[in-house]
Amino acid sequence: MTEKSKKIINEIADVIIENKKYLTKLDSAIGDGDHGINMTKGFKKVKEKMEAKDYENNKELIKTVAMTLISTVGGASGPLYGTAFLNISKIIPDADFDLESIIEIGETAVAGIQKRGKAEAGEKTMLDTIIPAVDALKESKKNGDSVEEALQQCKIKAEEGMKATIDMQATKGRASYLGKRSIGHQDPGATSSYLMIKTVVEELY
Amino acid sequence: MTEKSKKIINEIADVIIENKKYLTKLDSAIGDGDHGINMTKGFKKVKEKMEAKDYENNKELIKTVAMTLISTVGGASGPLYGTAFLNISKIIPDADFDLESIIEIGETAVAGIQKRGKAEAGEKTMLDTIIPAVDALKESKKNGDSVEEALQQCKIKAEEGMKATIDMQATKGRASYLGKRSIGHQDPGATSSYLMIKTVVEELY
Amino acid sequence: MKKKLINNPEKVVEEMVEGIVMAAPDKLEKLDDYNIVIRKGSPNEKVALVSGGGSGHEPTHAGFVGEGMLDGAISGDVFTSPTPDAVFEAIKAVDGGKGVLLVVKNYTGDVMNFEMAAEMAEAEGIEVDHVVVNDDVAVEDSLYTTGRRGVAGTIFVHKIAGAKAEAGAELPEVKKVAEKVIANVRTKGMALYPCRVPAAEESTFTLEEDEIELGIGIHGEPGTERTELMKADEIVDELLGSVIDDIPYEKGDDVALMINGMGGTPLMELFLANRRANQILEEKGINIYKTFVGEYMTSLEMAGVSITLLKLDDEMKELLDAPTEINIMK
Amino acid sequence: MKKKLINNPEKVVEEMVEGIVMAAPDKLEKLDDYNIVIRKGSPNEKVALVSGGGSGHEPTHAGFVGEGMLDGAISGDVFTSPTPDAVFEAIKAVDGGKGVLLVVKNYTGDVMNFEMAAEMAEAEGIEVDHVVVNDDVAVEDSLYTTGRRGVAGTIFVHKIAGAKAEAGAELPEVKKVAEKVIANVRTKGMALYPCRVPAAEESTFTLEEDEIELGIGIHGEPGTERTELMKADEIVDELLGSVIDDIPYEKGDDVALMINGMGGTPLMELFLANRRANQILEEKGINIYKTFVGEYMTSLEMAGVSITLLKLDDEMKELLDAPTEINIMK
Ligand SMILES: Nc1ncnc2c1ncn2[C@@H]1O[C@H](COP(=O)(O)OP(=O)(O)O)[C@@H](O)[C@H]1O
Ligand SMILES: Nc1ncnc2c1ncn2[C@@H]1O[C@H](COP(=O)(O)OP(=O)(O)O)[C@@H](O)[C@H]1O
Ligand SMILES: [Mg+2]
Ligand SMILES: [Mg+2]
Ligand SMILES: [Mg+2]
Ligand SMILES: [Mg+2]
Repeated sequence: MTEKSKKIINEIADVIIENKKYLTKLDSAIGDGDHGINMTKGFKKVKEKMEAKDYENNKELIKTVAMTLISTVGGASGPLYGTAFLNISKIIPDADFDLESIIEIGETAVAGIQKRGKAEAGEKTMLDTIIPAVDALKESKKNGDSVEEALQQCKIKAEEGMKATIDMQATKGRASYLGKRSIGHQDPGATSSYLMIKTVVEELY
Repeated sequence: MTEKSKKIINEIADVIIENKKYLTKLDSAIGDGDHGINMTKGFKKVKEKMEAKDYENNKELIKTVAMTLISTVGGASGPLYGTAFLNISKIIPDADFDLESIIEIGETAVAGIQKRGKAEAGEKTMLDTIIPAVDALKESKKNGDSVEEALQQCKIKAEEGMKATIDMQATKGRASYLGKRSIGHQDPGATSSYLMIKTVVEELY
Repeated sequence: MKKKLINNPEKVVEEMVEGIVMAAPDKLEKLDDYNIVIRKGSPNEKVALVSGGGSGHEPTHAGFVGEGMLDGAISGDVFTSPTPDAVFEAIKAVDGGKGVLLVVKNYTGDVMNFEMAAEMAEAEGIEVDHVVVNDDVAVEDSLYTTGRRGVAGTIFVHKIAGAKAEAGAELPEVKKVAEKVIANVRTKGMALYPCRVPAAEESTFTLEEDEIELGIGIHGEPGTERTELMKADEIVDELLGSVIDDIPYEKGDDVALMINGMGGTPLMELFLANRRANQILEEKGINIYKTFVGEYMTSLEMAGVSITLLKLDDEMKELLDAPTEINIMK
Repeated sequence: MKKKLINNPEKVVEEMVEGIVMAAPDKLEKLDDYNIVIRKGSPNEKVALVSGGGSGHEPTHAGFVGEGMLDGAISGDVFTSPTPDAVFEAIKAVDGGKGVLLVVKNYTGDVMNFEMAAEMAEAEGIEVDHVVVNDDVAVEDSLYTTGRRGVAGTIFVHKIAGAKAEAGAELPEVKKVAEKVIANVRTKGMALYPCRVPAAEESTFTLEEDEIELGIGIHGEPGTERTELMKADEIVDELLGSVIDDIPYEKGDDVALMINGMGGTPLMELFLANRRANQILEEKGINIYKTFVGEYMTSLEMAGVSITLLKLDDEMKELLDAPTEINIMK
């Protein structure tokens, strides 16, 4: 499985790097204009690290991703995504992912982000992409959908969640300083989260 | 005579004030962009002073002009024009000006400017307007021209002198720091001098 | 794309930190592989003070490392919180066994990264505590938000807690006086012109030739309100008015006043602002104990000003006046 | 029209001088009706040091009035030499009977106005002498021109001659050491962006987004050469190279180094420049005795930097290190 995971992480990294300017532009509107820069720095380093070394299992791989993000990204997104990956590394299976393990991955990621950042849904953050995405997976499971269907729904809800941040007023993160002026702009962290989820989904099915 | 002199000074002041922006713009190209501002400040004060008080004679009037310029204009032009007027105040007659006294006024002005500023003709300064203007008066006297003709020539030569500063490289004043880059611009001090001479000539004949 | 006097946007922080240490090689040291400045000869036998955050706020924080103020400062990327491992390195380098106080400005990123570093340090048996500075009155304070930003008031925390630590106080006492400063310090700022982060192509916001931004932070982010260009006195009335009304500062209070330039503001304009601030405080009967005019907490080349008041008691006065190696805080 | 934090272009200097004195009311005083700052309690029984020039160079000159440096400073209109009567007032206010040394920057206007003031003072029996600072290597020096401009090197004259006067030296000795500084100090500067004089609508020059101006003065005037935007290190190579070659400064020399911001340059960029300057001096074997990084001789909000070297002997070292009230020269 590690090769497959490595490929997914590599794809995520490439998508983030490709969207450096876009993410930075979003962050300029309601933040400090560095989200794309921060994330790119982190994922470039992740790619470097992965190239230099082989990993025994997913756990080890994802832990490296986590530590690399924590020690290179900085800002708010560094510890948040870092903690999310760190949590994931603790529970990620080495076998093929079934829907259950995918849900567990999502839930532990959310838990990590919330432990660090103390935010809820609706505060105009990355959580507004990730929480609906995980909820969609759980809904699919309840409905007995296939993994493919579940992932498809997950991606759709992630995108909807990301877009829903446009109309929100930020109450967490740097955008919250703008008060009402934060309304009308899509959250950069919600956008990078969507890009990651979309990539994972497209790689998995 | 004092009323007539007062009127001339008033006219000079108005012309300088009207040309504030023009002189400043010239000074921006090769200096520090304040010549119009400096001169306007000085001549506004001169007008104020003249309104507030009657003067017994030309000497007293011109001395006031000199001291006012010295204590309000600042920069290079303040002491230069101030000293010029101070010198003039020492010799100005109270009767009507004949050609001889006009020449004396011009010569003593030049002497004052040169004493203070230690410049010669050809260094791209106010002297490049004033010296040719005084020379024209002397030439006219030698030729036996009328005062009107002499003044007319004086104005023409002043204008030519001013325009000739365009092609000069400055070796005195702030413009000299530009070296060759000072070439191609008309000197602001030469321009204010021309404006003054032109005004005097137009008032006298 | 605004011009800058730099070599490579990716190297600005590293090269800057090198330049800071080279300016005072007898007093400062850079940690290898990290953009961290510590006092030469660290650790000292005293509570150590560590601060840091994104770069671009110079002289904050590295410029305040020295006797009587900070022991170490971590410079993150421009306007980006440093990472926990870097903060951890700084903690290890200055801890002299009496514990370390982290002075953190209230930004989600800073708070999280410093907290993670503190967890790492504690895991290694180092005593660490932290305070969070949140002096910016422009931001509404509420339990349901991230609260107020930490801005120029941070300098007073560095100075006063630094003096306390230098005097031999224990970690809880140093923390206590730091929190007293935080409780009594308030700031509001404005911008005439924004700034550009070296790695970005454009400024984070743009202003028309007759617009200013009120309630700005220090990371190039837009402020809380955009208004017409006003006269300096009106701007000071607005900024200082909000600050005074906040605590509120009252007749008879003794205060330290800081007129802080955002990086691109000429000193002439800061002194002009100081004049009006003095007039207002005199009118209100608030006594200025000490005035600081200059650049303390900047935002790269942003043009603008922030005004800070710190209400002083006897302890804070004594610590504010205590000797320090940092010239601009003398 | 560039925005400014001012009230009224015609009042900026007056209001600024008021703001300067209000920032240190226990140490400074403003002369009524004049934009002149003197030490509180002047005159003192010592040779008095007076300097001045156009405003817009803050902290120069008024910011250097204090024990160990100037006794009085006259602030002319922005970039415009003060008038002789104002200089004369300053001389009278600080003369304590041991004479007054005028430190004049080499500009036609300054030289003439200060000379006229000296004539006035001498006519009243005050002993006055003057020195003319001309440290700007950008300008060609020649008997047939006005010579070089006085720029940031002036601060070292203030510091060293100020310390000499404070030590009780007589006027000729103070003048002598001032002249020694002048003989050993050189500067060159550059601009990334010009500045706008408050009373003017436009900047004195404009630069494209990929152009810089080398060899600028401090009055917003264009420099001696316009080039492409270069990297910081290349710019420092160019500026410091010209400075070093001028005297020349040689292997084994001890120097003071000043990296001076023009007003709108973030400290980050100055430290970056300091890094490169250190590298160059080390390569050449020139020893840096003391470094000054910050804003000393500015040009309103101009963005850019100037680099100054002063070659030191033992006397100058001692006087440079002598105590002074002026924080940024400690
Ligand atoms: N408390 C929080 N919980 C979850 N996400 C957050 C929180 N604070 C900020 N974020 C996310 O972080 C993003 C900004 O990241 P980034 O720009 O890299 O950091 P910084 O704000 O420090 O510059 C925001 O768009 C938001 O989605
Ligand atoms: N040494 C000098 N002799 C004669 N005129 C001079 C001299 N130096 C400067 N000037 C004149 O002064 C003018 C500049 O005046 P102004 O701009 O008011 O002063 P500053 O140069 O101090 O800003 C120049 O255009 C030049 O004509
Ligand atoms: Mg950001
Ligand atoms: Mg001029
Ligand atoms: Mg950031
Ligand atoms: Mg001038």
